[in-house]
Amino acid sequence: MNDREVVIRVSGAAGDGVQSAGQIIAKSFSRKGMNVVTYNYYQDIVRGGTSWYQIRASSDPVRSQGDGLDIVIALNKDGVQRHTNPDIDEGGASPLSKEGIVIFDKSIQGYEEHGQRYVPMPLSDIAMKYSNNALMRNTVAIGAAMASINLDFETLAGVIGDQFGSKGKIADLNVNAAKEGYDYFKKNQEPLKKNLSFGTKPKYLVGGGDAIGLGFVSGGMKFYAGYPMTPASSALMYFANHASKFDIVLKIPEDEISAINMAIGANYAGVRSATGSSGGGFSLMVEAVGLAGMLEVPLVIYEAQRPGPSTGLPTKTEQGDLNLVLGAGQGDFPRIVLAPRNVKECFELGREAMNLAARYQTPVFVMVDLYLSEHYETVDSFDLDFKIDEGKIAGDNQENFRRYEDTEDGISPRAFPGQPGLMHNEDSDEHNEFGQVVSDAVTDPRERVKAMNKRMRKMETYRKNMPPTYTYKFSDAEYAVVQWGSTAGVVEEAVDILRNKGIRVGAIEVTHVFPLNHDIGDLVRGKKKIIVVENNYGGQFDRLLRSELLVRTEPVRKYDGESFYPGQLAEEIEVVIRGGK
Amino acid sequence: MNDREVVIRVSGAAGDGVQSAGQIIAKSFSRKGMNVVTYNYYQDIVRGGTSWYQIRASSDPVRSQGDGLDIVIALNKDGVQRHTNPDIDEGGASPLSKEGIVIFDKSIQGYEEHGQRYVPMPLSDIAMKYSNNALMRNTVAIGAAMASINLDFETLAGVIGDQFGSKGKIADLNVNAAKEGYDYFKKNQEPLKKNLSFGTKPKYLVGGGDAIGLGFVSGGMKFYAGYPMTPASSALMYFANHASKFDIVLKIPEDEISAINMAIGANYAGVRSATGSSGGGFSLMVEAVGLAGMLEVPLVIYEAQRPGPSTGLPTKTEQGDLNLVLGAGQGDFPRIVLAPRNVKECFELGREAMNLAARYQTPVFVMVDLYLSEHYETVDSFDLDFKIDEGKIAGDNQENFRRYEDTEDGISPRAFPGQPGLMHNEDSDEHNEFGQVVSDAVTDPRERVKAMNKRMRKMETYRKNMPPTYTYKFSDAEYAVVQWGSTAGVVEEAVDILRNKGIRVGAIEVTHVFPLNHDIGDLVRGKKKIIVVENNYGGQFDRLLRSELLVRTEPVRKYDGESFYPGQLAEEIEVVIRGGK
Amino acid sequence: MMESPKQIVKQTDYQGEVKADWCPGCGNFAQLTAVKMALADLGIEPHNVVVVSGIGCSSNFPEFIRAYGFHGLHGRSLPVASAIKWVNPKLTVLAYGGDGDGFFEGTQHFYHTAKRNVDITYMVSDNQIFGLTTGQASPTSELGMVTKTTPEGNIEPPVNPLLLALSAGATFVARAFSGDPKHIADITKKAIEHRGFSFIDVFSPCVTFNKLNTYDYFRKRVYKYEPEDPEDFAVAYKRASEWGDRIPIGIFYQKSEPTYADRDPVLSKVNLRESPYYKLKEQDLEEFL
Amino acid sequence: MMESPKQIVKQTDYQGEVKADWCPGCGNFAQLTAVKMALADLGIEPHNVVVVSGIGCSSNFPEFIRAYGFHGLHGRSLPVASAIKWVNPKLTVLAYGGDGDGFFEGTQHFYHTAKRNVDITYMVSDNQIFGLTTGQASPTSELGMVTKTTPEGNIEPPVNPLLLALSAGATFVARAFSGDPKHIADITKKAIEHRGFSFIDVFSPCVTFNKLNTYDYFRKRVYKYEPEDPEDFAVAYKRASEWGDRIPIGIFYQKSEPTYADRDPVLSKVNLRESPYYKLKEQDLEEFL
Ligand SMILES: Cc1ncc(C[n+]2csc(CCOP(=O)(O)OP(=O)(O)O)c2C)c(N)n1
Ligand SMILES: Cc1ncc(C[n+]2csc(CCOP(=O)(O)OP(=O)(O)O)c2C)c(N)n1
Ligand code: SF4
Ligand code: SF4
Ligand SMILES: [Mg+2]
Ligand SMILES: [Mg+2]
Repeated sequence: MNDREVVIRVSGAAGDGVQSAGQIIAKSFSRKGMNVVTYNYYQDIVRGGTSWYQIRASSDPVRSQGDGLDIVIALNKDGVQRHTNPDIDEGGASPLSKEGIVIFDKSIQGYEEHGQRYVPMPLSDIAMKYSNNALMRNTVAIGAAMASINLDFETLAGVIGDQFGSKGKIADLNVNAAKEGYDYFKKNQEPLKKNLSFGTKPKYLVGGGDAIGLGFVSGGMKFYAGYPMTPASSALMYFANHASKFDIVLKIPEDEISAINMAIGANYAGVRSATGSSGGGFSLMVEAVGLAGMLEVPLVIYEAQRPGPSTGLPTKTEQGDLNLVLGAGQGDFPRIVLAPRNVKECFELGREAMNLAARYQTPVFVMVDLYLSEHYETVDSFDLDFKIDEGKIAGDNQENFRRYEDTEDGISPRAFPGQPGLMHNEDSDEHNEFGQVVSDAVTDPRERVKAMNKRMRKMETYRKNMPPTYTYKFSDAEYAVVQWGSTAGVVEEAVDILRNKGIRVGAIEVTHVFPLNHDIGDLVRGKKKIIVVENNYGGQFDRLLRSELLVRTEPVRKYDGESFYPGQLAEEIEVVIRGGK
Repeated sequence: MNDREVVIRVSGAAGDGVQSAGQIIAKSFSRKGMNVVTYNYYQDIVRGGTSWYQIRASSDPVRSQGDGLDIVIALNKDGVQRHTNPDIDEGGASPLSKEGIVIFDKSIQGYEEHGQRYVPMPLSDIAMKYSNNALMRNTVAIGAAMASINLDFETLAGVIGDQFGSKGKIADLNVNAAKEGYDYFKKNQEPLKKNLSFGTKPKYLVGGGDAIGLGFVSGGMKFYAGYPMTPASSALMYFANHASKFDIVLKIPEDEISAINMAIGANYAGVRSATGSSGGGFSLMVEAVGLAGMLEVPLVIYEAQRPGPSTGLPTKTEQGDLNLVLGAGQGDFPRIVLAPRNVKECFELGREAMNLAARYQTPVFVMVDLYLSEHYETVDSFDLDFKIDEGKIAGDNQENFRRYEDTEDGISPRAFPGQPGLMHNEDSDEHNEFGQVVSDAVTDPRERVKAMNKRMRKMETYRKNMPPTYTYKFSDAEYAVVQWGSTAGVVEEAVDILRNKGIRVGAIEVTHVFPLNHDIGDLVRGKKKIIVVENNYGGQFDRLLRSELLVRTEPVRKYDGESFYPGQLAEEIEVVIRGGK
Repeated sequence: MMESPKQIVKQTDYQGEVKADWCPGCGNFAQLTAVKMALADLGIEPHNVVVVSGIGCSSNFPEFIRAYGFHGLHGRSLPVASAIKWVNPKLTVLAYGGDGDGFFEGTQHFYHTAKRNVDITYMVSDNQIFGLTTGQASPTSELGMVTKTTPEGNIEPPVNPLLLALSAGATFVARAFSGDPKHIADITKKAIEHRGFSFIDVFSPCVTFNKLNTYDYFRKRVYKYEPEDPEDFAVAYKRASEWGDRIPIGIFYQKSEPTYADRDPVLSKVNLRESPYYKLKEQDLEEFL
Repeated sequence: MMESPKQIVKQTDYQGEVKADWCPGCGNFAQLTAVKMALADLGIEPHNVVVVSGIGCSSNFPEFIRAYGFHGLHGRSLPVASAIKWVNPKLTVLAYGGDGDGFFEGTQHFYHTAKRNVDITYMVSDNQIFGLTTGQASPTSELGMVTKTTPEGNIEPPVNPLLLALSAGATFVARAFSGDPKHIADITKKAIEHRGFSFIDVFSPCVTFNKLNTYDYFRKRVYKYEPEDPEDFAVAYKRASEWGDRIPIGIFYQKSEPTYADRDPVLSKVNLRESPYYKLKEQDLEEFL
């Protein structure tokens, strides 16, 4: 048990308010200046089933949901048993630690005990004093949990007040219920042996989807068209709730095909716009990705992965859409794929994507997964300054305007409807520099080759401007762990664990997934092993890496729908290093 | 000039009847037992532009449209100039050979001459004797061309008769017009110096699309759902014209999404069915590919490539959809990709695909390109015997029927609606052996892993049963040329050219594209260079090969919309071998 | 009309292994019950029934009934259902799904399947919301309705599914309400017996996310309607346009027309599921000579 | 109504660089002429016009007119056109395409765009065939028609595009015929002036692949129709259903309704093309504290 941090898990059925309870707890910590990461384990069902929400809060930086579990709030008997059992298998999540406590209603009985501290409480009784149903028992339990780690009640009361703020009296009732839980625990139980240091400056607690939303807006996006699909909807919700405030437009049309074509239309007309979905919905956008590529219309696509194939596990996490994204659209055309590593980077790469799309006039993907898009992290600050790069734009009134001018860098000047004297046609058929179609009467194989070369040249220009690849504890590493996107935090923590055991391992963290930065070839050179960590079955990134680098790699993969956990991952990496499996 | 073969090109605008003229010529040769390959160069326009149709006919086997050109039938002035000019660039096609002849109407004047034999003829005058428009001039010109190589007129008359057969009198008029052209040439011109030997047994002249159609039907297909798209439509037309004859159904629904879902529905209900399209239309099917993978419903998908991105060059050829096909559908699931090398193999792999789909209960792609699907080749014979493999099917009335039984080979028994006592649900959500969803209440990460492993295990079973990879002149080869699909013929002819120059090169011909047969790794071992020939820009197959084999490869690519030509290709391979580029 | 003699089939024969896990009170329970009742009453055996669905709360239906089930893609139940019926006309094919599924993502299939008069029954659980994705506006959400995605009120005019079906050429158009499972069952029986495309739009309250269109909302408004002449298109169209304080439910329109399979030269005479494979003969190659 | 004062614009200002390469006699030529006439008459300058199309012979239209053109994907012109208009309402946006494009692949967008009353004009070149792909049956091909894909006659009942538009809620519904470009131009002018979704279905003979629905076929049948009350939906619906020896052309229905942008809180007040980028402030992050 790390006494500088606390891990709390709220467990119950869908509809029990597990998630909102978890968020109150998380926010209580972020307001106290702690570093927080949350984890959401839930099912594709609106009522019932088993779900839980975990909050890891630390006085030190944290980069994943972590190992360890100090407090369980169990809203039903299943929760009491499930999380205290050391043989638990929830996809790698830790069972309650020996010194941990489990808080639950005293009516729950007949569970097996496993040696931790069981704290039955009159949760429902207290709740019923303030409400005519038992749902408020969560609040009571939260009060108790906060008491167990000596978080001051005022902070909690503030968060509860804000959460139920709009409802006035309801807020007060909840605060009072929480207070009773708080006091009950103080009176009847010993606090946990923790050495948490609370800060004074509150931190931002931000979800991955929110950060994408913030990033896109900061990058100049004014129009977003999307059709709801988990886990891409968290960003969509951000736009829904801020459209009027920011004077931006969210359009939810009849389907994803319409959504992407709308986003292309808006971009064509000179308004930065984006679309997004998860794999199933994105599948329907595949044809139009190629359209944007051919017309050289900027297009940012937010792709939030969940486990497939097909509907798969709609509320679980996986990195299984890379093949889909890399293969989207017939023929070859430039595309850029970014994969943020954490919430803050969702913001940074989200807005960078907007500029890249404008600069290179081609589809730019921002790939996350359910883990990243639906979890919350604390962020100290956001750099709100950003320079919008409009890319090449033509001045009005040009004779013989060449929309697809065959330039050295492959990038040609854009012109927007409404600009006088630049009328031209943008065509999904192959075309010459003027945008005239070369697939009909004037066909000429040489024109085709010229057009292809021009478009693809943009990727060479981009490659020259790519930022160097991130590494972690890499300078003296004998073993290279390569990861992409959201697994960075857990990989870094696994590297720390292995380093503590004296194993010289370091990480390569790929945020700019496609095209791959050639510097990775230099980085891996001479390493004893190259271990590629992926949250999928097939090693989709691994395949890309191998085809580019022509090096042998060793896979570490997970495809049970849950994220990696640092301890589990460190073990698996160690097995590979020791030559096992 | 190879005197055992003749190459004829008919050139004109769209609407001039270029293609039907070409087909009459081709059939005249196939009836004479010659080996024929045709090539179709045309635009995405219904009237006008420049198009031509080439027929290569040989007394020896031929495997591509070949190099060389002996006879041009030019229906307009552009045709006369274009094909006699030695600086022609039609994507690799040869200009008229020095000894060649160009036949055209005498009204065409003012063309530049390049030393070949120019044969102006009263084509239109003769035509107007038999028809009230000049379109019949093609027939007159065909007569002349056939006379120039001493093909007996009866054969030609037979073909013309059949072509216009349904129209009775029209057939006679055409035969007479052809005869005048034939006689005119005989009387006024020397024949070409050829040494053709005609056979006695007529050969089949079959288009790639027809062969796919025949193959699917022979493989048990009873239902095809597709939406027209070049170049996938040639197969669709075969079904349209034979539905009633074979008691099969062609359904053209509102879009490609409907088409693939219909094909899946029919397969689910126990009727072998397929769908097909080109890249743009197939893009819309991407989501449902994963559905078939998840439900383990057999599904044959015919994917006929044309140059992208987007609408691209609708009437040209390219092998640019491999990334799309390999990436189709989120998540990982089993898929099989076959790529026939020639018309006969369209038949053989087409029906094999039907069995594979049934056996492995997963999507099986048959990938061709415009070149293959729209050109014609002679075929000596078809082996019509074929054993339909139904795969694993459950017997009626089983207690606790496990549709997704976790078997050793990964293949589980199917059951069809109407079978008593096997009711079950097939679900796009992740499910257990009974087909019950594990993404809701009963979620369990271990069930997920089990289900993924079971499905993917089918690919291991398949790998064990894959046929060995084809090679050509390989045993003593120092250099390996690797190709996939329709380029096999031209690659073999290029290998022959290089062998004649003493270069020890051989070919690896990949028909079973995904998963790749591991035997390729053994084949390329120790070769001085591995040269990958692809009709695309990006080297899509090359990427797959490299990621599997981790070997350096050298690309030879063409992406001007036209096929490779053997001489051109041999040159490019030689440059690579000599270390150039 | 069904040709086979009625079997004795009990409603419990349709009892699925998996318990329906919709929210307590969800409208879908009524439809599940009603469909079982109708199928049992008609004496159709479970192994001859296929239920095809899309994605949504409602679309989980096939998991909860003992029959052949196909739980496919959002919006795509109808092409699947059509093909199943075409290749094996002995089967009773029911497509089931949500308003988002049918009138957003699947509008195109809905229109064309109705136009083709495919002999299947299509029932929509119309809760005027996206349920499964937790409460976004749907194509039938009312103007001004506040949902997760429309915090300032919905601005998309709602689809009227009956009008859409009618103008597409559906030959059986009905509406029902989850508050009255028996009535749904009656309509469903007639829909299944109808030869051709039958469409039933069911007001199915989503007790969790739609606080506007509740059981109460509908109880106050719906009344049973039976047209004098079910073939009178103009009357049906007018009645289907009624909305507000009084909302009719019942069978609005029914007409006998040839089905798609009736018009198809092969489907009209061959059961593809039972027909032999076609064996290619040398003569079939003659056209290439 | 257009607000800006009329410019002097000549039809030749719309003369494109690329000569239209449709087959001689193709119906599309008439529409090209008519659209140029209408735009010039309305005094709209070419740089303020966007023509969006799908894929098909008809969809090659934007190549042949001097304006901003967007030649996109088969069936997808309307979402593109909608977004262009929304983000820059100063533009005149015309969507143009074929019957396959609009009533097969794009049915769903057609229905929902009409329902939303997006302020664009949608003209369909309805030749009752797939032209570009050389003669397959289209959604408006008549029952029994022999085409490449229907050697035994078409068995899909044809779409009636006017009925579909009407039932979707289109606020301007018209029909014209390529035999009378002046009439098309008149209707097009009114359609462009109409605030809301205007739909014009044009009988546009495909001289190459449709030997049934020829100029003659229509010359014998069409007659000009003008409703007494263009807002009378029932009459419009009835007239639009007429088919056979006498086929009406003209504006069947026109009604003033708020457009989609009128109802949207942002679009109704902001021109996104001209609005400044939103600059995030520290206060915008407060919700995360
Ligand atoms: C192609 C695709 N897009 C989006 C989704 C996400 N999704 C799942 S259910 C649903 C809507 C559910 O609403 P409805 O169809 O009305 O069904 P209900 O849950 O209300 O019964 C959506 C958008 C998906 N699964 N697939
Ligand atoms: C997604 C997709 N499916 C199919 C096609 C092939 N295709 C091109 S045009 C066309 C139909 C043309 O018919 P229509 O829309 O009526 O236009 P017309 O040529 O008659 O003007 C088709 C099916 C395509 N380009 N894209
Ligand atoms: S969310 Fe609504 S539709 Fe879904 S199960 Fe619950 S009540 Fe039914
Ligand atoms: S094929 Fe038909 S629609 Fe196409 S250009 Fe020719 S006449 Fe016009
Ligand atoms: Mg719904
Ligand atoms: Mg058409």
